Amino acid sequence: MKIGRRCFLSFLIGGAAGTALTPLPWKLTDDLSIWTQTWPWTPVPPDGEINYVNSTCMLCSGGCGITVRKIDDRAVKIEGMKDHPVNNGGLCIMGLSGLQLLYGPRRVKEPMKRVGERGEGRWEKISWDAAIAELAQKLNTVRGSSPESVACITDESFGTVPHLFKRFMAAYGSPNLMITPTIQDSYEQTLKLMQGVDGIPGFDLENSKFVLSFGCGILEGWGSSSRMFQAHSRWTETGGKLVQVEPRLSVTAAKADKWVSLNPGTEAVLALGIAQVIIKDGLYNKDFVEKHCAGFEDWEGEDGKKYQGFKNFVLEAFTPDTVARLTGVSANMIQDLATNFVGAEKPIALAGRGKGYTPGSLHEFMAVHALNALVGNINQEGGVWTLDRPDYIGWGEPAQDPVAQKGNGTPRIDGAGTERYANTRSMVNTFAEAVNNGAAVEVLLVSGENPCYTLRGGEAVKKAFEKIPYIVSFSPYMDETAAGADLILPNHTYLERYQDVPAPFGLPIPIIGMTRPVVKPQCDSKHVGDTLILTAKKMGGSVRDAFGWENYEACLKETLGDLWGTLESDGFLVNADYTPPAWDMAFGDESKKFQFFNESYAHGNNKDIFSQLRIEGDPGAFPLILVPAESMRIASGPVADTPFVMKTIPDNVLKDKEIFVEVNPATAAAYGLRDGKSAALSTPAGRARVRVNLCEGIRPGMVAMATGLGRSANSRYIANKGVNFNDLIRPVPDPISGLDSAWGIRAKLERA
Amino acid sequence: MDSALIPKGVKRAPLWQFTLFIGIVGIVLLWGVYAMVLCWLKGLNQTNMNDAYGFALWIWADLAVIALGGGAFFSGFLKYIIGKDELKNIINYAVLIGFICYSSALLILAIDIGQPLRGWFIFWHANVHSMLTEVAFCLSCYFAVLTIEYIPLILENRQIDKVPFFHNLGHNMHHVMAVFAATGAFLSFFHQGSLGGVTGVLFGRPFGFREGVLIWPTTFFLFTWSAAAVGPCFTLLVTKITEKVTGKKLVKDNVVELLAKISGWMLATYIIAKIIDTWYWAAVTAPESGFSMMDFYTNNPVYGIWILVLEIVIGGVVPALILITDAGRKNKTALITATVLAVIGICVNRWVMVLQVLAVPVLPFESWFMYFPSWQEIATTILPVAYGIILIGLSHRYLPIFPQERELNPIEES
Amino acid sequence: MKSTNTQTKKYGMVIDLDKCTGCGACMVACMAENNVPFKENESNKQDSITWLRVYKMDNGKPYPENDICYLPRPCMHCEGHAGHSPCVSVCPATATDYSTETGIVSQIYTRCFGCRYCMAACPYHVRYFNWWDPVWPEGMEKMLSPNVSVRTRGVVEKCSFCFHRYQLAMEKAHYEGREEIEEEEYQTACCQACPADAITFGDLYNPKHKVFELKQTPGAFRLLERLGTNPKVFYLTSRDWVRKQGDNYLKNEGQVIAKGGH
Amino acid sequence: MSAIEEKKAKTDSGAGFILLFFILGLVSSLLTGWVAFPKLLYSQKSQPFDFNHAIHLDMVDGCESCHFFREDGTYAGVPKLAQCIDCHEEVQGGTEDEAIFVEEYVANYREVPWLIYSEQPDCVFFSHAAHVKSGGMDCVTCHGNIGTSTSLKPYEENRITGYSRDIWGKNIAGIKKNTWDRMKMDDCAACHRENGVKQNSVQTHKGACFVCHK
Amino acid sequence: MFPFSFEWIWDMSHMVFHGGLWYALTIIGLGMTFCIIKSVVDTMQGKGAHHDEEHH
Repeated sequence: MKIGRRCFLSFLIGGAAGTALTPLPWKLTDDLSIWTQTWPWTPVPPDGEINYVNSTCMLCSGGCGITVRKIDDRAVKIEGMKDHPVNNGGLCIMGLSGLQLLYGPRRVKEPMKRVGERGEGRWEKISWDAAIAELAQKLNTVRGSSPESVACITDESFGTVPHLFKRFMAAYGSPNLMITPTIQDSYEQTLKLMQGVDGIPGFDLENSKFVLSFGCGILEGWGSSSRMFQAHSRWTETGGKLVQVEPRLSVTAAKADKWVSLNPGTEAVLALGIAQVIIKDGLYNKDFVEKHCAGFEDWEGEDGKKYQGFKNFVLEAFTPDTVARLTGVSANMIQDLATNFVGAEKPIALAGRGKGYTPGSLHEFMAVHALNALVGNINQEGGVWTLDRPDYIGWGEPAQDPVAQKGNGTPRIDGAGTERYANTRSMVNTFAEAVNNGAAVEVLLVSGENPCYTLRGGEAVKKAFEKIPYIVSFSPYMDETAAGADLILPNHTYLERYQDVPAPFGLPIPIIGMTRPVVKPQCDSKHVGDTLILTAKKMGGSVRDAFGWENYEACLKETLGDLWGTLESDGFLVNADYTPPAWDMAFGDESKKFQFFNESYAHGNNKDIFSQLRIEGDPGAFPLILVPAESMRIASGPVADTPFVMKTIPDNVLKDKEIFVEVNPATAAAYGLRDGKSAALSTPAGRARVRVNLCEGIRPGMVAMATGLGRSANSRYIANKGVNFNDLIRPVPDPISGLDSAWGIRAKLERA
Repeated sequence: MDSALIPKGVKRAPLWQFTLFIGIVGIVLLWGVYAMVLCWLKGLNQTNMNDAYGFALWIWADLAVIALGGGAFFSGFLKYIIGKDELKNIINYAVLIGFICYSSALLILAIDIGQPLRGWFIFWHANVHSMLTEVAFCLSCYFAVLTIEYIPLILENRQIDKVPFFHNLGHNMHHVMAVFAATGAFLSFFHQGSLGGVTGVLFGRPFGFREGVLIWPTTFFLFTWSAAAVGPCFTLLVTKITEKVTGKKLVKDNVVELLAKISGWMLATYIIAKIIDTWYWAAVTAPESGFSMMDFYTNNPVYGIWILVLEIVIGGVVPALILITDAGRKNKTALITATVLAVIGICVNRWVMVLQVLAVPVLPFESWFMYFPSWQEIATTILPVAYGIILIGLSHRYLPIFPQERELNPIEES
Repeated sequence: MKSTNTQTKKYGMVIDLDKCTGCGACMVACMAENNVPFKENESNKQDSITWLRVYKMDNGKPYPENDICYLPRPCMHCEGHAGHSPCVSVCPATATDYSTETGIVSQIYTRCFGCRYCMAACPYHVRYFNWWDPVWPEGMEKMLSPNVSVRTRGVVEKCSFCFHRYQLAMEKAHYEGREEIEEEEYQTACCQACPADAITFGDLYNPKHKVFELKQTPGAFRLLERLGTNPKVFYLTSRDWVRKQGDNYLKNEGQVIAKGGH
Repeated sequence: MSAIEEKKAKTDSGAGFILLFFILGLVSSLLTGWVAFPKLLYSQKSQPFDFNHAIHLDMVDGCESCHFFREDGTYAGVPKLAQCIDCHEEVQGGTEDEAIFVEEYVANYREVPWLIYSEQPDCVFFSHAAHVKSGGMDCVTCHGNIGTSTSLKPYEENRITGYSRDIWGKNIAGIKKNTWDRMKMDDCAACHRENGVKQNSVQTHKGACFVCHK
Repeated sequence: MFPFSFEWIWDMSHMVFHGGLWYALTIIGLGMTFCIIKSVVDTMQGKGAHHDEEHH
């Protein structure tokens, strides 16, 4: 017994000594040490050859050039394309994180058909053949009775894909194609009304020396954000000045050389007040105004009526005192603004609020544009230019069979293009109301848009979409509209497809960008162009005949013709030497003049011309005014923030799932609201629970809420966080354009 | 039932009572162990620490228990080096308390690091310029010393002592204990100091940064000093609590008063040094980086300047005054009050030197950082307390911790 | 074997706060470049890994005098005294180091064991701890770059001035038989992405690099210079209040003297 | 007396036994550590098919013909299918390996999942250009005489770390006879030290971390 | 910690730091070795076997 124990001990000691003389303990220690440094569950990205693909970003209408870095066939990073005429190497926060859309969990991975209740999230995967057959059959059925009850909402105006939709709808026989309007539409109408031009605006901001911005989100994403940032940086280098007129200290206001806070909604009044000073002091560009303008002085119309010209109208009605009272901007300040604006070399006045998603008030655009005319900065260096619409799509009208003719002859459900809104192409803002009022929409096609999120009106929008029996989404992402659709035919993302991207907003030079497949499709998706062509072919008849192309790529190549080569090799095609037409050639109509006023819109004809903008809500019940707070860090369009971008949202904008509203401490004190505490925000359109962010950078009496949050779909990184601003506001039609001009809504904020 | 294990000549509570006591404390211990396992398996997201509070409750607990465990090294130093032989009557307990404190500190450190399995890198890949390296080395070495000091106590258990080898080992270890104690004192000086150095060297944190002597900031010396001062206080406090719980007098008053006196003078000198240091820091060091002293104590939503008053006056000056006066030491209530205040003072000091250092905004456009520990942090911080109580219970029951116990509590033979 | 030592450089940044719009492109460019993880809720900024963070500064004045300014804050790559930046000397396991060749403070994730002492040491909060294991939703691990190691739970990470880009640029230089690289060959992801061109990056020692001149712009300042951290990120601004918020001053110190420094 | 003798005898025989058991323990642990351990530690994996470097080297102009640098200076490493396909569109010669290659991989345009003997952990940045172009080192220094080998050795994967055995080296004790026997951090560091390469760490006065780490 | 680890350098700070460390470790190690060996020897010599019962 005793020996046994001792022997065992001895054995152990021998074993320990022996082990110490082997590499075992040391090697094991080393290996375990390595094991603890490279846990097997941590991904190791495979290495490979670095290669780059040039393409064009399609996440907004900015048209920025991108260079995608790939490792073998994996895309690992998106960067701005160097020397690209739009963004010159820079890229915005969303563009930089586009790969999270490509590879992210919000993708719709294959065609899907709803099986559960709408929005329940139960889907049946179906094949492309079956999906297209189903859509074709559905469309053919509806076509038999009322083709005009098929509506389509899409996002862009130019380029082959929107033209395919236009063609499809025309051949099918429905006038109800709605292209989501933006400030571009308001600018186009301004150019039409004041310059008689059917064109698109360009702003030569890089060369401007004094920018008077009426609430434009120049640094919040206005057109191509990168381009605007670079222009701003150039101003700081070359002594260019930026004046921001806005009731809230937005980023643009903060970076501006001067922030002019005013009573919300009085931007047009201020613009005319400035015009008044300019005219009164005789500071305007007499050469331009006298030779190339009409409607400045009083005139007698062909109908024999006396019309008051812009000059006297402004001189009488917009004296500094009046304007100061209405806007809350001091008369001295108005005087200064006018003097500085006129005194500056190459001044420019800009309208189009925030990111430009809301078309805005046409009066405001015109009042602001009148300032440009007063200094003669039309089609001049550093001024507002006009460009032709892109014209490379020469397909001709599709043949229409009688059904199509009949359908196309019916009036649009949104009221666009009627006598009242003759210059307006489409008014998505009235869509929900129209449907709720009984307009028949049997099928709704949605491409590139996300109306269930972006349309304003809250409950009304929800109700309208519930009424539509059949919704088809072409979205590559499970966005709010796709989530509530009956059929999803997922498009490729912009990193997997070819598409032409012409005419980015605001660029003063004509450019066509090319989006191309950077990687092969990651999901079982199909180019929306191909889906349309295949559906048309499946439908047969005249619809099929309108789509002779084999597929979208063939269509694109054929359409672009000679341009294809350059686009394929460079990624874009630009006319860098473009100069806009000189003054004597610049203006359309018979007069060939810039028209401050004309007979269709002059004081007397439009009673409320250039007055303070309307706002919805009763001031008694809703003492405050809610306005959007837009930010580069929250995408507020159809596509929601990526996970990376979500990381950049400050914690006094979004905390956990709660959204904050900016309130001036003085206002907060008056309503007993404290910093960080919960509050109930209500407007005539809806109500929401929010938290209070006391902020000195907002005018008392106002509430600002971030846009782009409150998404119900997409991925868990964004869904159900915050409140959708669009649910708290309702569209207010502009009296001239009919487009949404709601810049804010009356609101009430109570302690919760 | 376990009477064979209980030292001769002393009376112990019935086993059921003892088991119940251990059982109740054991539940708390298990709660702590559960939290600890959670932290190890799921990671430090179980805590409420964050990027602003990389150090929080745990590091405070570490610093505090090590300061409080300072009684072991300082009593050892006094007994073995200075030759205060009376202290042999309390040194065992001081060693036990020290052992508990240091083992707890090491355990908490093992939970507190993000990759516990790589923890040994601190030794292997040591960066000798880092105060934390110094802490790690000295702490683990001194823990080894404490273990060596604790082993002979265990060996004195009646049953273990029967084994000749263990008897001899205990005997021999007693013989060379002075060498170990000296080494322990040497190590303790450095690790107590380097714990002070941990924040003192942070020149990016003006609240904690102190200018230095040689390579060490003043906090280095203040920490050692304060640990030497308050460690014995804590030993006394725990002794008094043990006496209260067991209902027996365990250490003679002259021993207690001697230790209290030394402790008092240490505390008095420490607090003078601390006041001078604070004054110099407020007048010279902090203003050089653009801070006035009040910058560190205003805008704080909870305690403001009062924390400084609590630390220095209530937790320093007051107990020092009590302990250096004969009357104060003789008065039981005053003595206990003084030890409690001194313990609070040192804990507040360690709190301030960890958490306020991180809470104070350094970038002018930042504001105070707030933090409240998660239950997992609290549970793992209470875990050592439960563990300490259990170890004290077991040691007291089965080991002759208090040499004077038999004399002070003679059992009347029936 | 030939020696391949290059000349001593000191990489740094000059950030023009007048140009910076706080758009956040630099933050996201950095995340995408450096395999930074993300999680469902990133609204607690104290546990959200953002190597480069854009701070919002406020002049503290009431409406309408209120003004804000954005300040991008990468790692300052402090030189401290002779390379002893606040964080480098405190790391117990030598997981962070300062290179005298590039002036870059490195962080080795496989060495770090997560004691977070460096985070306590850094007054700029540039160091981030991985409180969670990084998880990429299925498919998204495809966008991970092989040039930057993926980190695990429990380690500290921070901006490296995109050091892997230096490595790649040097690799190309070696291949082409050069010992040195040109300014444009090594640019950080944030600098490259900045749509406002507010960030300039280069060798602060090299007179041919843009940063050399820019850092001497009158009024250029660095954050918390008085602490002796000797950071390598310079800021330009035309607004006095911004410059003043770059450091701490006693109330009676009066007018701030702007320092150029180098 | 007898008792003492008895005790002595007992101790003697005890001592013998004790020694025996000591030796037993010693020998068995030595065998475990030197023989069984390496076998247990590594799992043997075979390459998809065998490859004859020698034959190829005869036909091409040096290692860089196949293991080439890309234009951006990065190193392409093991050739991709595209490089092989020119010659191997059709089966060349009669080996079974050739048949596997052509039929399974070339015909299906599938990349060959070669196991890389010298693959370093993810935290390592290694620039071939710096070593080969600037440093003037030859392939053999680190990779040994693989170029003249006629077949591929089995790939041994460390069961704990998942890395190739070549990183630690064939010798389980870590004894290094040739420069290419081991490729651990200390080996890189030693060579860098000897040659004075980028010894610019403030902390260690040796190679800075970011020279070889990413 | 050891001269063969990468971080080790032969400079003053390392010498002082590790000098102190190894000094302490040596004393602890030697002390314990001494105690154990002496106890083994004592035990073999039959010390400590019976004297205890009334020793305490």
